[in-house]
Amino acid sequence: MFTTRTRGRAAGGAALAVLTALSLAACGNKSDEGTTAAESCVDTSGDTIKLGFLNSTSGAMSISEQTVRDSLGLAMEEINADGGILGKQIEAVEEDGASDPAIFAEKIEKLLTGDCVAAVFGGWTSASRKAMLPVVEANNGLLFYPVQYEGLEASENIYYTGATTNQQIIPAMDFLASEGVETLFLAGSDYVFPRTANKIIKQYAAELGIEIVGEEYVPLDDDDWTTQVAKIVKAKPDFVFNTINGSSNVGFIKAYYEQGLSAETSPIISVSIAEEEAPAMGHSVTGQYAAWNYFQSVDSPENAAFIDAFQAKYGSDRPTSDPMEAAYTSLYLYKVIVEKAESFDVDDVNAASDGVSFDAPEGTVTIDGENHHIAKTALIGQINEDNQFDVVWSSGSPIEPDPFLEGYSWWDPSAE
Amino acid sequence: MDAFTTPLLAGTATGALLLIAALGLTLTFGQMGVINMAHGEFLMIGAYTAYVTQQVVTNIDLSILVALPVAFVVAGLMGLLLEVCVISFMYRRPLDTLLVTVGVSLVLQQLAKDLFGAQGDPVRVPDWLVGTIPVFGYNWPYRQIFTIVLALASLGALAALLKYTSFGRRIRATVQNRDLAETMGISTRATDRITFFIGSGLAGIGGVAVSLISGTNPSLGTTYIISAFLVVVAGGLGQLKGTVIAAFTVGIATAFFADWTSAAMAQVATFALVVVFLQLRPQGLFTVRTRGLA
Amino acid sequence: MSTTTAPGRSATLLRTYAPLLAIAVLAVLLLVVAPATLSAFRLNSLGKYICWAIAAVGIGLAWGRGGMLVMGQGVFFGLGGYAMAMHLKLEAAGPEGVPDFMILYGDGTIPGFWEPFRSGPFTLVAIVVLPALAATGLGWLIFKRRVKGAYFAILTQALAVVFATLLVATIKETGGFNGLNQFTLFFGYNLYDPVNKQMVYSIAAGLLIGCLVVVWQLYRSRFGELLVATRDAEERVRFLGHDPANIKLVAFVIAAVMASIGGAMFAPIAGIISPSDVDATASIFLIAGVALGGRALLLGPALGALTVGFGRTYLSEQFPTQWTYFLGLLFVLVILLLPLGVGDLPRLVRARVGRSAA
Amino acid sequence: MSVQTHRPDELGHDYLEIRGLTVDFDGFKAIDGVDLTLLQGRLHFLIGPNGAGKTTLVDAVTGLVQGTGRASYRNQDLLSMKSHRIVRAGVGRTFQTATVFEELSVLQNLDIAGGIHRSPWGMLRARRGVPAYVEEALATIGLSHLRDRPAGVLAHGQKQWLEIGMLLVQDAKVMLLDEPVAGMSAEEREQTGELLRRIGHERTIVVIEHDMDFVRSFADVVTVMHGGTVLAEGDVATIQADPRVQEVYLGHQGTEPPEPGTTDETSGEDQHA
Repeated sequence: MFTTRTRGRAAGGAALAVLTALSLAACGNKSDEGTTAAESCVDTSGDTIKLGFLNSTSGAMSISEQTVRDSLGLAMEEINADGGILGKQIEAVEEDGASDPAIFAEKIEKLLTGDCVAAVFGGWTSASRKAMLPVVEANNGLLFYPVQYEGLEASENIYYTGATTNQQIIPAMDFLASEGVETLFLAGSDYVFPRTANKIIKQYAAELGIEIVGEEYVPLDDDDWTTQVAKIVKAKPDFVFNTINGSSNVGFIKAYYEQGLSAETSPIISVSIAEEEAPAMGHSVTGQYAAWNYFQSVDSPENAAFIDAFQAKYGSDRPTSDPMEAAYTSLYLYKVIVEKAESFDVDDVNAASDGVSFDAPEGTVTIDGENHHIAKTALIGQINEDNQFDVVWSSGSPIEPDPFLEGYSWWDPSAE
Repeated sequence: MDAFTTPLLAGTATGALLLIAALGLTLTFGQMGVINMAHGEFLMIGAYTAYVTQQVVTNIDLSILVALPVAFVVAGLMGLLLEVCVISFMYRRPLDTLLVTVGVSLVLQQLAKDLFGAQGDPVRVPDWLVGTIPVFGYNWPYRQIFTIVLALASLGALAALLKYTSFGRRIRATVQNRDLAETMGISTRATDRITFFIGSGLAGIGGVAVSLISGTNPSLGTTYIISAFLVVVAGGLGQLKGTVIAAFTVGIATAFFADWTSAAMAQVATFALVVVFLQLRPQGLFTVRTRGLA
Repeated sequence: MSTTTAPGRSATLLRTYAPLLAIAVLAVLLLVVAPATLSAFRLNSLGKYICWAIAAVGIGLAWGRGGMLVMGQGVFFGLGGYAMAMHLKLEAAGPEGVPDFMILYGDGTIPGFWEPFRSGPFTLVAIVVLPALAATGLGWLIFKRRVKGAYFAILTQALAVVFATLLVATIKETGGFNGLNQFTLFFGYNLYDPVNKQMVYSIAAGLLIGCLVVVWQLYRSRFGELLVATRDAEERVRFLGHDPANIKLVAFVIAAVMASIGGAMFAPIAGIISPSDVDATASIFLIAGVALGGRALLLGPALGALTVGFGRTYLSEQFPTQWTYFLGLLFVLVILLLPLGVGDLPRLVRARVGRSAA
Repeated sequence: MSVQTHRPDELGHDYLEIRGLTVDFDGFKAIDGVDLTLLQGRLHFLIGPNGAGKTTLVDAVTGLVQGTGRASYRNQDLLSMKSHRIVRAGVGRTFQTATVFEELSVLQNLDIAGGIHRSPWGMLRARRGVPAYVEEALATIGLSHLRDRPAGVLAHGQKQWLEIGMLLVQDAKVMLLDEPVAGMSAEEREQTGELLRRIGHERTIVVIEHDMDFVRSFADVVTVMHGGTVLAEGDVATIQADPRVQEVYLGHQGTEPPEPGTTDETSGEDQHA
């Protein structure tokens, strides 16, 4: 008798929970009515305009993202000193993404719906951008993303001011082909960007007749590259294509040199080692290569002004690098578009953005209104004794962005 | 042939690193039942000490050797500080110490980030550690051999200390029966402190060794600490012999798995290996047999 | 653990049902007051804290009452979260559709283990059954061999590390480091509709209340007494004719299922689930709330988790780089000074007052 | 007793039979080929100097340490069973230091011991009312007036009685009691002895003891152990007359009761090393 009563009670508890949940579900709205994006709450009446800066100032990515925050700060200072955007002073609302995609998603929602900023600048990892994308689309906001990335994306609500793959990876392969490279080894972090980049590299390599003699990945937070580098030693490739992220590069470089490899035997071409990282590898990396769209060594009046202003504000020992330049440029591009549109409204901005160009430190960049990427010039630099990059190859003119590689006949997205 | 020697030798070097990291853990775990989750941060402190030493002793060939004793003392003192300020208040609450030291580990990581800036410059590897000797088709890096020598030297020194000194006898007595040791006039509190100093100091030396293969960053310790804990679990509580065997087994097994599959799958396989092993020997490789209840 | 006396006395009755009253107050606060007063954004944030709180309730059961320091609950949080996210992802792709990331990073085919998650009912069952099976298997291996204490804690933490590594490494199957996001529909309801957002929030809050009621019943049951007995004297329980492994297994499995439910609601509320939501750090974050609120108390873990969740948002808004210090010091100070959590404070104060009055 | 899981013994003579029991601690034989037959209805006492292997014998029979040989009870070999199965088969034990659940009340302690009678679903239910067998056990051990007190505040002797009460509730037909009267006052010892007599009729009770006065007053059968083997067996008079016993045990330790807290664990290894 005990047993029966007990079963009733225990089952009752569970049933209660389920019932509560189900009854709450009934108050949802299943129709598609009322699903239009939230009304913009951006306040353009005053003499200031709020913009959001969303970078990781804590967690693993804070090392890199702080530099972007710094150059955004510089751009804001310059623009404000020059009269602001449409005569309004920029008021920055700064948030920490904490190197966590879920926090990026939460914070950008706060910036767009709580602080009512007109646009957000920031993000670094693909994960953070992917996390922000649905939020910024749902709220019809604007995001300016300043880092080179794996492409295969275009959103009405995001402007990509870093390179897509046909502005960095593919030119790097063209450079290798021009150098007569026959064998290539791929080393990357176990992450979306390296995986996608290598998929493109492998398909293009087949087209160019370059043989891939090895492909190794190590988890993002793992620094020990010993066993993987041993495979490079064995494979003796003409070149190593390095798509490793962040601090894991140090472990790779140390293992590479300790096992007797060098720029003379199997040089490395990197897409994530810039001026900031080159002197911090624990080894002289003189003679190695990197593919970017901007180097501190770029010789132009705009770049000289940028470097002077940056070092005056943050210290003469601070180098400038591609993502920093792309972030700096993104804020100026926004200013130019808004002033062309004469409105902060997202739809007006999007309508006006096509063809907008700006004389950036890297050279003249132009927005493609279709895919919201910008035309950029691809550069290959070789690291010199001063840890600066000597430009050894250039695409010569800005390359039109093609995030989905539609203009490349060898590209088959569904192939392995 | 080299398909076999490469993971074997490289894995031995990884095992040596794990051994240095695990020695201190085993010691404090065995003696005090304390699981120090901040032990990984002592590795990190060792690595930062190597970096700072390199700023002071600019001769890179020399500085790494200077860094070893300095790192031992610096990390050891940090360990002592932790024991005196926190752990001594949590006597016989082992699970709680585990959580408190999780907190300490978070604080130390953030502290390192604030003190040394985000981008800690890596330790430069001296020229005499760059290069390889061919062994059965594997170019065995000098640095790996150095790591193994360092681990064996630490192990030897620790074993000799435990075996031949009166302090070592006090530690062994405390490990075997704390209450009895106390009644025999051994100050177990003082013994605990010195044990903690030595255990943390060893991690400092391990940190110098790690600084040779990776960057100097605040989360450096977290990479190694989980494997080191698995080594301690598999090796058996407070057992040097078990720790040595477990460290090299885990190191070599991980290298082979990584060779056959990928670095990520190697982590998974190693964990599975330890869990399966615990089915056979739940108390680890070697255990102190006790007859008491619980 | 309050002492239980014979029934029939009204004071006892009150003492027995006072916890239910407290749960009811919490229910009103979360289900009525919060939606009426908070902005949509803040309500959504509260929804996330509630998901953590659901997992925390389970941790309270396993750790507070059962003495098992579960440092890898992120794994079960992740099982539920990914199960739900896979369903939402397939729902967003539409019938016959393929989730976007599989086209971007893979060859555009759906792995076999995804297919059943097209079914909503299957997903709901999986959210409960998957963690239960995983916890049973793991718990069986661990408890039957009498692995406990720190060994257990370390193994669970290592499991969280391995789980996250595995997720990051399987980009084509689970989205890797990016995780899964861009959900549009939740069992047919448009997730961008504010009304539906509030509904999802309410379901999470309702589930939290449900879990609390379940745990309340467990704590006052004989199983609850036996669990505490096992925590305090495992070997002694063996000589009462029980296998402590089974008792711990039941608590561990319930805790795993609760973590999974929390994770399953987290995905639609946060709009994303990724390895950083389920790794060792995330698991430790879950424990922080439990330690703060009071691990062995009924409401302590849930309230603690809500507080820590709020603290994380608030403090990281006010002091972006200092958040880690707060979390670290929380562990040190709470465990050192208030090992049984802030919820234990009234008892300590009473004890002190009582002593000085005597 | 509303819940009775074991069939009553038809013959009235239940017994626990130990044959060739050996316990080996890494080469050291703590128990070496012990044969014992323990019959229902009699108070068996197990005596012997420290390290004789008394507690180890109980440990082996209850699955706490691995032993070889046979220990059969109702056609089951206890040595091949897990501890909790042995308990469910009707063999219960206590420990030298009373281990009751200090935070739980006397009633809860007894109630928890009755858990083996309950279905899994019954476990999920809160207790309402007191089962008859718990009331009965409370009365037997004489703690009815303290039933709502936390067990932690009980006097030492009361804790031992509570443990015996828990064995009653869990329906142990064989009770192995490890020094139940150590540290008790003379009066408490007397009460304990009476209690054991009362419950002993329908049970097999084995008591490990040092206090010879207590042994003399209550023992039906005494087994003397020494060095892991059985030295002698018989009633009190026979044992006291045995010269070998006088030599190794009485001569060794005298009839004084051991110091409270003294165990035969700590010095055991040394004597035989």
